[in-house]
Amino acid sequence: MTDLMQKPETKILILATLAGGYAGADATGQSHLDYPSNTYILPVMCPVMFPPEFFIRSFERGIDGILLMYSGTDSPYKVEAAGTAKLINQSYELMKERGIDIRRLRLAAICTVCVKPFLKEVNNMHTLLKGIGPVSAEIKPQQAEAQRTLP
Amino acid sequence: MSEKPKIGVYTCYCGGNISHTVKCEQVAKVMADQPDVVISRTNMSLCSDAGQSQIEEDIRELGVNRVVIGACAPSLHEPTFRNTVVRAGLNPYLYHHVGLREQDSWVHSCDCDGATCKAVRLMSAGVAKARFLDPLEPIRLEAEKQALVIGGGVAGLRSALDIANQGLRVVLVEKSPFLGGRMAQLAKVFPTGEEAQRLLSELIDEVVQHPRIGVFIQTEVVGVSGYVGKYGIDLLQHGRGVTAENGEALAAGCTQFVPDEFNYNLTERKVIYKPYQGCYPALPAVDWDHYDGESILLNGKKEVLQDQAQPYQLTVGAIVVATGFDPYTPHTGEYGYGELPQVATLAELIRHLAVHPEAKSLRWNGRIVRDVVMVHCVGSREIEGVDALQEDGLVNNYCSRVCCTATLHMIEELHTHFPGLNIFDLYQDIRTYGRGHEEYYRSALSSGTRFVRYNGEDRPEVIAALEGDTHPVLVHVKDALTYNQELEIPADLVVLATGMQPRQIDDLVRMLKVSRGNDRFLLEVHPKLRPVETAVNGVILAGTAQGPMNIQESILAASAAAAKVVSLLGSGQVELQPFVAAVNAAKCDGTGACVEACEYEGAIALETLVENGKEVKRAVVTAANCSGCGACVSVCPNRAIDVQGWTLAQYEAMVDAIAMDIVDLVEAE
Amino acid sequence: MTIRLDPTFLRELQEYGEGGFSECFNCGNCTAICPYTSDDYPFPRNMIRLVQIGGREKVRGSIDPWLCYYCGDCSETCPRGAEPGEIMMSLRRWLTAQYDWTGLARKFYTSEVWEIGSMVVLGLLVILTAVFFHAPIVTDRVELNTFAPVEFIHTADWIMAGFLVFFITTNVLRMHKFIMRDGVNERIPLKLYLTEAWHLVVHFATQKRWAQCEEGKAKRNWSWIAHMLLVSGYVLMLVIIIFFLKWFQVDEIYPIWHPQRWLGYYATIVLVFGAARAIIGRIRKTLQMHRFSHPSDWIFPVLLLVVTLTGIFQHTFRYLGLPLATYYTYVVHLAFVAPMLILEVPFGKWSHLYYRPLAVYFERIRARAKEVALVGQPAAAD
Amino acid sequence: MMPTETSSLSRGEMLKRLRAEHGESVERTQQLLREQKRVQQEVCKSIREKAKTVPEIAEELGMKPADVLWYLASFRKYGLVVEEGMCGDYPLYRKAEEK
Amino acid sequence: MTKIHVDALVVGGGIAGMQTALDLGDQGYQVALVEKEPSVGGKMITLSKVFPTLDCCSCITTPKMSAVAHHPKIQLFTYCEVDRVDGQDGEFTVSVVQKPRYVNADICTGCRLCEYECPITVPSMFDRGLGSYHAVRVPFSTAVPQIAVLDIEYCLLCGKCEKVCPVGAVDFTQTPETFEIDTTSIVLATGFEMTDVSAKKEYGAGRLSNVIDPLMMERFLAPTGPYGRVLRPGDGMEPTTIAYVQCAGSRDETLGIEYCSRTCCMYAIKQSMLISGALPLAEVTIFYMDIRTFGKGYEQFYQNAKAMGVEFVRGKVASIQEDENHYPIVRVELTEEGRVVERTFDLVVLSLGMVLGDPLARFGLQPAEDGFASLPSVNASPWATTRPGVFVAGTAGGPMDIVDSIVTASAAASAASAYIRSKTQVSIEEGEVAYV
Repeated sequence: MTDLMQKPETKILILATLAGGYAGADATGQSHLDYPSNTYILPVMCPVMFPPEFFIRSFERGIDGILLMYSGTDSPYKVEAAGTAKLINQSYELMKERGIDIRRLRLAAICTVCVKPFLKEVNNMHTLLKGIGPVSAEIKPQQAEAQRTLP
Repeated sequence: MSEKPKIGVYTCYCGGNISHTVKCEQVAKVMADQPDVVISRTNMSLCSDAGQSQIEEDIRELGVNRVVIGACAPSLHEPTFRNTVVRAGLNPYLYHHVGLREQDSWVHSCDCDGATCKAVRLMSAGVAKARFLDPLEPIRLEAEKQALVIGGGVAGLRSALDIANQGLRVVLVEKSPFLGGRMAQLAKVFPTGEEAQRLLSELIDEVVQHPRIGVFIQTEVVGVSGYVGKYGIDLLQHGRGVTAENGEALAAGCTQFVPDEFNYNLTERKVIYKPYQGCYPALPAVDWDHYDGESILLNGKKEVLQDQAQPYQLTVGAIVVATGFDPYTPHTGEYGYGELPQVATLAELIRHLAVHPEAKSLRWNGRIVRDVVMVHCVGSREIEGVDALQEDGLVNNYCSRVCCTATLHMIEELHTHFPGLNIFDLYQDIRTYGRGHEEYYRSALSSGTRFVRYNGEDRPEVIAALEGDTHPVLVHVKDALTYNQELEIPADLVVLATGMQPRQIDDLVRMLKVSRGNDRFLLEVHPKLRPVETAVNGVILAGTAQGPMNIQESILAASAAAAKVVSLLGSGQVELQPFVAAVNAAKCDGTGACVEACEYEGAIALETLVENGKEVKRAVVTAANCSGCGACVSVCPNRAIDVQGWTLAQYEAMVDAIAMDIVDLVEAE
Repeated sequence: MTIRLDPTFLRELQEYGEGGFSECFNCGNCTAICPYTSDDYPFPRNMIRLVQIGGREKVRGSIDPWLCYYCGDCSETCPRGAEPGEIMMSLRRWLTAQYDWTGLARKFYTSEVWEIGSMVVLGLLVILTAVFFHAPIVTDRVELNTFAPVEFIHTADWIMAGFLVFFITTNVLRMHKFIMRDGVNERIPLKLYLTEAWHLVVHFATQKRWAQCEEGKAKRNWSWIAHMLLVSGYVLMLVIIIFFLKWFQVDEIYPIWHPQRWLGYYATIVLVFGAARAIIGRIRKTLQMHRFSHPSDWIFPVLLLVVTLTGIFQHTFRYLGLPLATYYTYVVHLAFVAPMLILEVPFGKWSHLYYRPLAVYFERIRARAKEVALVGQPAAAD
Repeated sequence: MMPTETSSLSRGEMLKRLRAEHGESVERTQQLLREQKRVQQEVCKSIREKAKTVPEIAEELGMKPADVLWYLASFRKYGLVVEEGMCGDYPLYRKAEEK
Repeated sequence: MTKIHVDALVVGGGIAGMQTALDLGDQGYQVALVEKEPSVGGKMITLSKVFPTLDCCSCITTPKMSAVAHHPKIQLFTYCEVDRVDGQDGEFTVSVVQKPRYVNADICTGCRLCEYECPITVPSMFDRGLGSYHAVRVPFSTAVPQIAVLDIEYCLLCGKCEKVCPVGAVDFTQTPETFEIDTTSIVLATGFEMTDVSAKKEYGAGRLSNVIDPLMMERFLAPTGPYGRVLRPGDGMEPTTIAYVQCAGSRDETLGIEYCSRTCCMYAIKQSMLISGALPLAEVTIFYMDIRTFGKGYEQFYQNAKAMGVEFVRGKVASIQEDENHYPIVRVELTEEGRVVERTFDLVVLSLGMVLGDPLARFGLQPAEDGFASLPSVNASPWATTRPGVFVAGTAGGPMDIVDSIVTASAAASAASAYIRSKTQVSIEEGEVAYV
């Protein structure tokens, strides 16, 4: 089991919409194109559901970069583009307040077949995090004791 | 949550697709030690009957009440496993699917440890989410047993007829003034040699006489709302401009001529016109795009025609998109097209022959033709960096499928009608793949057609001959079959076998929210699992809107589309996924922020309730109108609202699981 | 160099045979299955291709068709049924017509009327000559040399031989020009013609390249032997009648052990056997090479058979002592011999007997010239 | 699944009839079984101590390599032999440890 | 005799038959699906991965197999063969023979104890004879139904299986049973076979041990394959140089097959890509006449293969012989260079074509010239055979790939559904088109 103990330096959380980025990530997989493995993609219906506090909380728990991959104006949801942009701006304000590099949170429009843009975003974020280091350098992660014994 | 979660975790090898990279056994072992996990297994192929039975057995025997599966993309097999857990008596939404193939093993094939590590985190996130899963009930809606078919070509007609024959009502919408689409422009069709227009008119007769089909001609779809089972459609029908009484007379009296696009502008027609004898409807129509507004003499009176467009609204359960293709139009100068009068497209030649049916010899541009050069793959199989870009900056890198057989079919026709022609066929690969198609290749060879194989990176050149040459144009090509010998072919006519292009239907694509593939044709969900369905529920593809096809293939696709429509609407009910907003009334204090944020009419509203004798305002969701976008979720100050199945709490748990160090996980063993 | 595509060539060649020049879709099966093909001569497909694109000059200057012995493997395995073997046959006919400056060969191959007609005319001429100019007819015993004095016949033989030599030489010179001069830049040293001449002799005598396609195919090997025997028979006869007629055409009947008799018997037997075999094969069409017999393929074996049979009859009548029957059959015999030798040898199918070894000979010279040039190159570079 | 109707004959009678009907194939199969047992013994003996490639085993036992491979594939499937690394382009096979 | 009444009978449980049955079942029709093998899945379940998406084949097939087995409207009859079709015009009586499994299907649990006990090993037809199983076995790991079948031709009648079976399912008293199905419509999805490898003597007529057919290569590439890896069957060597001979069973008059089999170009390219993945050092060469990658996304697939280094050589392979070590030697003209070469490979795959699988006479149908079902009006109703009420789906109607098979299967379902409605008095709520 020792090989599992290697710690990837950084963790990138990718919140990707089912109608956009998540399908784009699947398309990338179907093309068998490699990208860094410290990327954790969670499907979302529409990113407009995340309040800014959610992102701050994620950084505090030790996520070093967050990519929001949405469909933007092509989304089946009317509010996705404008609503998400608004939330992201609010999040940037909060991040600045707490001294978190705002480049750690990025919004990208990825379509269902956007293989190249997907790879570009992932690789850019990976390179960025290599440069600026883990989020723990900026805030103390609150990896709460409670977590290890989640209900 | 009433019962204690008992989670079953399954890591699929996917027949090696996952296990070649991810150490599935290790993943399973780590998962087995997670809290609440009662069983963690691996399987070679979880979607197989045996794999599914295993899950069912665990639910029944071990009392598993939450299922987490790490396998291929959820888009492929989420429905499969939902059915599995249902069979075992579990609510289908007590199951969570983690994509370990497209998003892990296939993209980290050089990094087995990293991929395994990632799988462990994603799976534990899945387990974390599973703890928060609640049973959900799908939203059942009455479905309108009526379908909309967009496009009156062969695919649309066939699709409409098949749907109607299976008992549903159909509205068929055609934008142009006549039914039949591109097929009407063909003469004989391969491989049977039947007349295209006769086949079409038989089909059109069946469609227009069908009691359950309504046909709207000269009609555009201008608005789409709603969802599967209940799409609201706004139509705009243009006026025909003439009546049954005055149609022929007006057409006769009309003096304005415009190029006839039905004949690819080789001929002219009046602005009040019928494209061909035997067209449907037989009544002439006014070409509003070109009509100059001048008056037309009718029985001594001057008449000015006016387009009295009429809007319609209707409700349909499903939409079939059969909008067809556009023939590729070469750029000016591409193989001399548009610059040399002796260069034409295959489609143009078909129309040319159709308008001169009695011609004893082939004449083009006033000259008798003796030597014809056919060029394959014009606008198809283009190579990035070699061929000129299309308007949208892409190249048509796909094969258009029909041009090879169509070209060879044309060669046979030419040889039959004009014996003695010398025909030269410039190709890359002859793709006569269909049943009976290879016969056309053989026939073209037997009749003396000279085939020259060119390389896609070195396309032939068409140039004007020098003064005094025996022929007006010369084609230069390097022949791979003679070891790249440079050939010069003198020609009287160069025919470009142009391929198919996606149709310019951007407005419709936007309204329907369907996606396009890399080739810009409309995209199906999966070529094998759901080959004619789009990612939008209730929007089905038929024919060449999806990609190049010949008539036979269009008909098959149209019938397959009909089968999907009937499966969907036949019962009169559709089920929607229950992923809509839900309010926790206990936490809601009626601020109304959610109502403000919501963009969907009738989806959420404040209602006055009596609570403990006090009147309070509480948000209430109307599920059928809610899109599940969650705009309300992020604005609620009390976290009183969530999208069912996608709650914030679940995401937070998932983030925590991902953030947790693997060392901890290993220690936790 | 750009070739201007000439569509007429294919049509022209179709007059020379049934091969499916246009059925071919250039898969290359024929070339790969062919036991004779080589890097320098990758036929038959290259020939078919040249015909398809109208490379008339290139075909005229190529020796490839002569390197094919029509074993039929290509036609048997052609996925398109295009008969490449028959195509090579047609090309040989066309080439023969090209080499022949008189235009007779072309007439013979493209018109049956011409071919048969000229044979008949020449045969009748012989008969008329015999009718009007014959010597005294002795009827009480067989005296052929009185009826047709051997000196006279021998002189006629020499005249005919001169005629043959003239036409064959001039045609061969044209062949040489097409193959070794036209479109060939480098000069080939005369010395090579001499040093390589033994190839011509060996190939003429043995047709040994033919044996190459028979590896492991017993049936075909037999074909080559049969052909060899046939060739030995008529070459023997030709030598006898041109050079030793006086020794051969005698009224005295030699004893059975005399070489004059058994040389004659040997030649007769192999000729009957060879010609009959060729004819039966063509009737049955069992072998691939016989499936598409052109009229010109029939005429030579038929003439040969008739000539041999009339020869046999004539001798039989002589032995039986039937003077008139002997004389008449002799005239008929000559009426068939003359067109066979005068028309078939320089202009007809028979010509392949010298075109083939010549082609092999030219190929050798070319190959040697190339080797010499290669050896010479580094020296020149210094 | 269509229920297959059970014949009225008893099991014993039926077996007897099957034996009569399939006498030839039973006999052939018995020979085949003897052959298979022999090959199994020899192959297992050959690779008990040392892992070998297919051509090596074939050479040793005087069998066609294709047949050896077929047997090995079968033994592998039922757990009698295991793969143990490669020798050049050939995988090595070794007898599995007895359980 | 048992008699069953259904709306539609689907013959053949391959991908086309399953799709037709599912589409008809989803529309509420009672469907009988008859499959001659002991498991549904057809040829497709034996494949490794599918073009052009390269996703695993069983991931597409097994759920459909599972779905037909569990569908409430579908009755599945495996190991059954259609004997005769009587009747016409929507009133067909089909007699079907249930072949004896010698295992009671109702109680067998698929535990495989019998299989492990059985002493005799036989070539596995699932692995094209290159793998093995026992005389009694569950045909393959993902078989549906998961029930054992006993091969009487290889049975010693030793009774070991009978003793070991925990539920007493082994039953030597079974005999072939005939039953009848009354149906309104019939959909033929009887599939294809590969062209006979022994027909082309220039290619060794199937006698060269390192010249294989593409379905064998599919098994080598599949994770459940006979060797668990790609080895050549002649001597178990991991091949480094592999050749594909295109049109080895199509477009060849000498075989009597002049048509194009449509799938061979794509499967050869797909297998080349998979081989490159499984054996990174392998070099694959494809000898072809025309590359026919005409489907959606196929041309890109071809270009990707080229970019990956798969070598495409134009030329019809004339002959394949083997050297003294059984390495196949391919003789071919490089038609773009005008040179004949002989190249030695470790392994040669013949890209065989498709011919009709099951004879059509039982269904009262005449084959067309190419041997497949005659479809008189392909440009109007490409699913209709010469017998009204009998429709065709998938490769029984001509060579085609999986995508096309699935589309034709849905189309046949649509046609059958309309036909059933026109023949039975299904009360259709007649109605005018509703619009406001």
